[in-house]
Amino acid sequence: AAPSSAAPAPAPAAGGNDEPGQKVVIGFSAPAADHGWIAAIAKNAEATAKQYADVEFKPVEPTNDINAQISAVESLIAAKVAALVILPNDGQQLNQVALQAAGAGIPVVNLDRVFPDKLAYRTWIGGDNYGMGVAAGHHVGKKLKDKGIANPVIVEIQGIATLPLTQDRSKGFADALKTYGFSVTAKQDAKFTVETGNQVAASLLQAHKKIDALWNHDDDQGVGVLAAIKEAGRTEFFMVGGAGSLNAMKEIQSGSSVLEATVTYSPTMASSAIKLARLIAQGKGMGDLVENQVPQSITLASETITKENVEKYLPLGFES
Amino acid sequence: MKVDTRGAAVRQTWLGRAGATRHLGLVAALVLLAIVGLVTRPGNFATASNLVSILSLAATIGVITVGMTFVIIGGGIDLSVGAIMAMASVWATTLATQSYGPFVMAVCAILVGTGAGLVNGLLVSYGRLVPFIATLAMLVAARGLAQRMSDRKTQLIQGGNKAVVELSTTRVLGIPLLVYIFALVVVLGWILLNRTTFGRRTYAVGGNPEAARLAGINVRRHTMALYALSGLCCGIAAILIMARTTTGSSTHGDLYELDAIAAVIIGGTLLTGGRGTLVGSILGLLIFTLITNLFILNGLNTSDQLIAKGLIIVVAVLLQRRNLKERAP
Amino acid sequence: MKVDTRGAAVRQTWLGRAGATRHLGLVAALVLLAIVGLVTRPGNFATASNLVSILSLAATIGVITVGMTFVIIGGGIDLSVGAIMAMASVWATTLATQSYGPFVMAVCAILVGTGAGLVNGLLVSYGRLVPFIATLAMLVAARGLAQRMSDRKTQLIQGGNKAVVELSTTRVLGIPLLVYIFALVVVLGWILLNRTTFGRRTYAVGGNPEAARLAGINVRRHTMALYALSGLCCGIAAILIMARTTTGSSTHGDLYELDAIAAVIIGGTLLTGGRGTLVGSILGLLIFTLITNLFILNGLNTSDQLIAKGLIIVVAVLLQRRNLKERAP
Amino acid sequence: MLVIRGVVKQFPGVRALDGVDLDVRAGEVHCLLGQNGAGKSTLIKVLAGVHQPDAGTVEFNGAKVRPGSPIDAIRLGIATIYQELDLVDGLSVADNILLGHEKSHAGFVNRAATHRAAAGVLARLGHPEIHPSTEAGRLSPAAKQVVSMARALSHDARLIIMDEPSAALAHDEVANLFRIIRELTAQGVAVVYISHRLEEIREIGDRVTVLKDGRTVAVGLPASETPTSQIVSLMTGRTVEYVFPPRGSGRGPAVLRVEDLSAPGAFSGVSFSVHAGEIVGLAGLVGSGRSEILEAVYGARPASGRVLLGGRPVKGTMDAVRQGMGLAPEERKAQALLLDQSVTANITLGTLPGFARFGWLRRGREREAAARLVDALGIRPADPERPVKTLSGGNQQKAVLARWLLDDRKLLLLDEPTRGVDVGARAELYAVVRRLADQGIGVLLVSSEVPEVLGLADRVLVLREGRVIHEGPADGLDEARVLDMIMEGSAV
Ligand SMILES: Nc1ncnc2c1ncn2[C@@H]1O[C@H](COP(=O)(O)OP(=O)(O)OP(=O)(O)O)[C@@H](O)[C@H]1O
Ligand SMILES: Nc1ncnc2c1ncn2[C@@H]1O[C@H](COP(=O)(O)OP(=O)(O)OP(=O)(O)O)[C@@H](O)[C@H]1O
Ligand SMILES: [Mg+2]
Ligand SMILES: [Mg+2]
Repeated sequence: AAPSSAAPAPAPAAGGNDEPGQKVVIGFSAPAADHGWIAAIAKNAEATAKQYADVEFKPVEPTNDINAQISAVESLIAAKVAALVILPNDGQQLNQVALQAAGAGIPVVNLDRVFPDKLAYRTWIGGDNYGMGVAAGHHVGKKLKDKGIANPVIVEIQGIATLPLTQDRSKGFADALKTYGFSVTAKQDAKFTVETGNQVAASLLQAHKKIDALWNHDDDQGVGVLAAIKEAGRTEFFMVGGAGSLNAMKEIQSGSSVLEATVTYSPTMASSAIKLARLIAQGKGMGDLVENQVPQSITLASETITKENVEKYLPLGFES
Repeated sequence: MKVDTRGAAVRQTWLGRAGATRHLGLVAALVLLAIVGLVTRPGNFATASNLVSILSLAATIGVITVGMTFVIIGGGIDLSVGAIMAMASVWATTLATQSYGPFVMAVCAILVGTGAGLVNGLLVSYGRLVPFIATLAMLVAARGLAQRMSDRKTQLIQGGNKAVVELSTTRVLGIPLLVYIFALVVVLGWILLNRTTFGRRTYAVGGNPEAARLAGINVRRHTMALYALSGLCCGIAAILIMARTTTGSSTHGDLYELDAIAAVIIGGTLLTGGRGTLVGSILGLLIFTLITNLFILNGLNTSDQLIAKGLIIVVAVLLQRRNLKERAP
Repeated sequence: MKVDTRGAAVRQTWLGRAGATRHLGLVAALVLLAIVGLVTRPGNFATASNLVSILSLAATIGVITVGMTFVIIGGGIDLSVGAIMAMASVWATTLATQSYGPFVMAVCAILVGTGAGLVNGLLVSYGRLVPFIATLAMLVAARGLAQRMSDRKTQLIQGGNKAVVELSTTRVLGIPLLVYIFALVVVLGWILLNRTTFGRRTYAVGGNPEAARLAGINVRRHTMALYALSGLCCGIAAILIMARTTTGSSTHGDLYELDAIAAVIIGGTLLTGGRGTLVGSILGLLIFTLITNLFILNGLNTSDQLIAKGLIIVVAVLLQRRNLKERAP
Repeated sequence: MLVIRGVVKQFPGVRALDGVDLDVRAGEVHCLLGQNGAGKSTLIKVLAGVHQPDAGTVEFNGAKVRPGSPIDAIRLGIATIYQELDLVDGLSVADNILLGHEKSHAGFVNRAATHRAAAGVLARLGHPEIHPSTEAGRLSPAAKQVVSMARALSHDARLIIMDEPSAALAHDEVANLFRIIRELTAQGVAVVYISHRLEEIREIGDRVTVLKDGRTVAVGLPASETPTSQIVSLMTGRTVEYVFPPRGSGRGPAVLRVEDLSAPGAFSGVSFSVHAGEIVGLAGLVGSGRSEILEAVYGARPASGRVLLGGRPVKGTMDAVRQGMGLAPEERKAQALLLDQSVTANITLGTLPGFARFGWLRRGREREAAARLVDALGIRPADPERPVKTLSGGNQQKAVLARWLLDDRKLLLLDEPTRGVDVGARAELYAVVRRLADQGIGVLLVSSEVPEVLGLADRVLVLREGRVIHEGPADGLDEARVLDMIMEGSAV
């Protein structure tokens, strides 16, 4: 259902890249889909693969256990797929098995969480976590500056604290705020789930009786955060979300919510990753570019969605 | 006769202990935590809204803890509570269920919870599976079912059914309805455990199943009822979590089983069954909730929170141990 | 005399059971799973590389399961295994430790693991904490410490220390070294449990601590040794996970405690202690690993996997139950 | 009122009942006799609905019955006191007594009525001092036995079965029990009574049925007229009752010296010594602190004062065992046995280091030694690899004793060593204990059966309220005198 909105049907690309080519098997491994964003990743990948008659999609058991994901990738290597798309639980920990794939002559498209070793992947495509934090920071900083608030209380609700992506987002946020002379008053991490978002927000609201701005890293947990805010009846601040879920966009669109913006981190990247893997496996380049081969790395920009531009983004929103 | 005097002496200590001093260690730990709260965040901790917030946080898992207390006193364990709650919340928030309105949603959550609990009970008492394994299988399967049913999406409660959400937002005397529900479940659970034959038999079944059987108790049926009761509590908890988060989701209640079991055991209930109190479990749960609240009020980062939590658990239990002077394992 | 001949008959059945038939149910479940593998993925399942991959996957948690078997037979439980492994892996991969080379890294992992296990043991046997609570506290605190130490970052093993990683990449007779380490730990564990006074005492301490005490066994010291042993296994497992992932990380071993306990219990060891076998635990673990492998090979989606896993667990245990004809709880 | 014909019960590998007949009349005390493992407990479990018979018929009050569960039996009016104490430790005495038939209204327990009912039965049993709200787990074994009896009495039963109710009771308690039994039979209630103490049978029994190897070898003999020798020979094929071996000749140096041992609330100022080759008996009422003294000597219970073994102070239980003490405790199930483990593992538990080299078990030697003891003590079935929980009560007790007979102990502490052991095996046990003493071991013996203390011990200590009130050679004492001493001044 989701992909129809999340992954637009391939427009006939320049250079005829969508013309059926040599038949390829593309292996896919990602963390367990216990989260709206990851679920959208898996679905987008599958949906995009289905659009090509020349692609056989071969997903393996998504898991949150590193050890099991290593095994999963090993099994794909053993199956001699033509290309691998891997969203690792942790880039560092799966680096070795990705190297193994490269060693076996299988090109790896590294999706989002990056392998430290460039030899481990052929192409990296992913979001810009630092940039996401920067975007949120600018939105918050600019707005507070405009309001002329001197010492604003800025609260941050992170995702899973041990993920590098969380740390990057936080750093970007802090760096951007610094340019306005602001800093984060308090931050807590939730676990990317509605419930944890709700719990953390409920307590944070108790800890700070007056808040000026709140950035929540993830729109999934944002549902819980919003519920906590409503329950506490707090309206004195504004909130910025992260990722760009359909829910969040609708809230923004309504105009009556504290949530007034979200910064994107779109799961459509999975669709693109499958397309890249197909091109690489078939030895094609990207039609719009001059080069004969797919580039080594592609970083998506993080965009800021507000009431003004939300219409444009709605079709890309994923259901959390 | 000699036995006389000694017996009487023992009795009095025991009675005294059962009353006030039994939970002294836990109460002391709670008071200590409260003092820490007052000292570190004087302006935020002791406010009515913060206390209400603590109780609201405790409500969902609190209801589950009530059921867990019964199961553990009855000699079992239920690892599936969080997953059953998630499944019930998802089932109650599908578009189909939501079309029947809030009342049917609540009934649905309760039926799904009780039904899953009943399956646990059947597996344990008639399938003769070890409780750990039976409920572990249920944990895994219920999460899978919940994911399937929801297509891994978070299901929002729709406008027409805001009555469910109002359990969380409507306040009577400044306290949200869901806290009253929590209190009601605790009181009913206490009565069931301490004032009915069902409660008596729960202790017997957990403490010495063979003796219970010889005394003419239908141990299997009773065991089954205990798991169904735990499932029922999960169903009620599902309603509360739906009210709080305005959603049903397969991710709800992750690791609740560990928290609930820990609360029960910190409360002095033996994992081997046959002994324990509901009041202890609830106190244990409040300690956990208070710890989390204090950490967030003080803006501790997660790593330090974890370290501190480990230490606090040890200290709280040592306090209690000192009071109970129980035997080593 | 009647009794005589019949006694002999019983003895034989019973002995027979101890040998082959005891684990018949588990073996049957394994065989069934293998058949499923052969039928669904004929070209992939029965390959040498897939079998090696299954064993490599089982190795880390397998080593932990060995320690867990001892603790549970000894009447305890260890929830902290995954966290201790994570902490050991982090400690062994700090820049400081890495500067001393691979040997010191391995020793460091083992010492950290054993030390943490020792703390568990102290808390349980001398602090008289319930094992569930003591090791839960350790779980929480060790994860926190691991996060602090690593600053929540994944620590890569550096070029000079590739010897550690070679445990995973070097193969002898086509089998990675870490599988040999796993096998060695199992064999040593089996000998310790079945052929030494230590093993015999473990059964005594778990089965009836009071009787063990009155028979002159130092129950506390023995209990402490059991947790230290489990910690040691976590240290070894840390080396294996470092080899497999080339990293140390505070996120390693998440929920390993549940998997290890489940494997032990599916293997027929009672949570109440005093009974159980190491072979059963390992078979239980292989069943879990095989299930995961089959899912990977068949590319089932997660939800269906979970549902199927729940059902398989129930069926496997029912198979075993049927064989053992044990009494209801 | 109860007619049993040809009941058969097969356990895996053992035919516990192999065609048993039994007739019980209303208002009589019908005694069931037989050696350990003869099938007595199994038979009553069949009656109580715990086991289902493989063949045979049970008629109760003229109707064929087949109790499928304990509930059925209770409903029929059959109440049972089981051999193994089966109370729920975490519940109060009152709750234990009324378990399964609580005084309740619509599921709510009527606590006052429960309390009253429990207090009533306890008073009737002559134990008003056991308070109904005491936690059962905190009671002494004797008090637990009383509570078990109270539970059986609390049912309005037509037939009450008692499986060795006196095993955990002392002399005065047994008298109390008999008073109750007479009251019951006077009301027409039938009692099936199991005991290994023949003098009790003679005192309370009307008729006797003897079991041997799962068969009835005699049905309904008149209890008062049948000579003891006949009963014993029916049971065992031999004609002995209490045969105490002749006392040893000399006594060696003191093995154990106890000086001014005190534990608050249990005993105080206890001093005595045990010499090599000597058996010292402790006599006293239940609760006089005998078990506590044994435990304190063994280092298993904190006490002030000094305990010296061979002149060296004993520091804790481990040290006691290392220095050569062994304790056969009072409650075999709770304190001694690993029920799931084999007989061998149970027997060798205390002396494990003797069967190991550097921690490595030498299982051949272990098995051999265990087999020797199984044979010597007549543990049946004679299979050292059998899990101990499948043995009958008396045979389990023998396994407990066997634990300390493996190597050369200096001092054995025996707490009620013959509890539940049959007449024939007792004689063997007495012989074994005496033989050990003759080899130079000191023995400290606690028994609630005064004749046993007097017959086996060389020297006797009489205890009252935690104090030694008499010490002297057993020769100069008779049963009446000892009973006088231990009861003197007490409320009885
Ligand atoms: N659950 C069981 N499983 C296997 N064998 C059993 C079981 N219960 C009893 N037996 C066997 O049945 C036989 C009869 O045992 P039972 O307990 O009836 O003896 P008993 O006459 O009561 O002896 P005692 O005087 O020692 O109590 C014994 O050989 C015993 O080992
Ligand atoms: N843990 C305990 N808590 C309270 N009272 C106890 C405890 N243990 C024993 N007692 C009491 O202490 C008294 C002494 O009991 P004990 O069994 O040691 O006496 P005994 O002389 O050995 O008699 P017996 O023949 O029953 O063994 C009993 O009245 C019992 O109620
Ligand atoms: Mg018997
Ligand atoms: Mg005693």
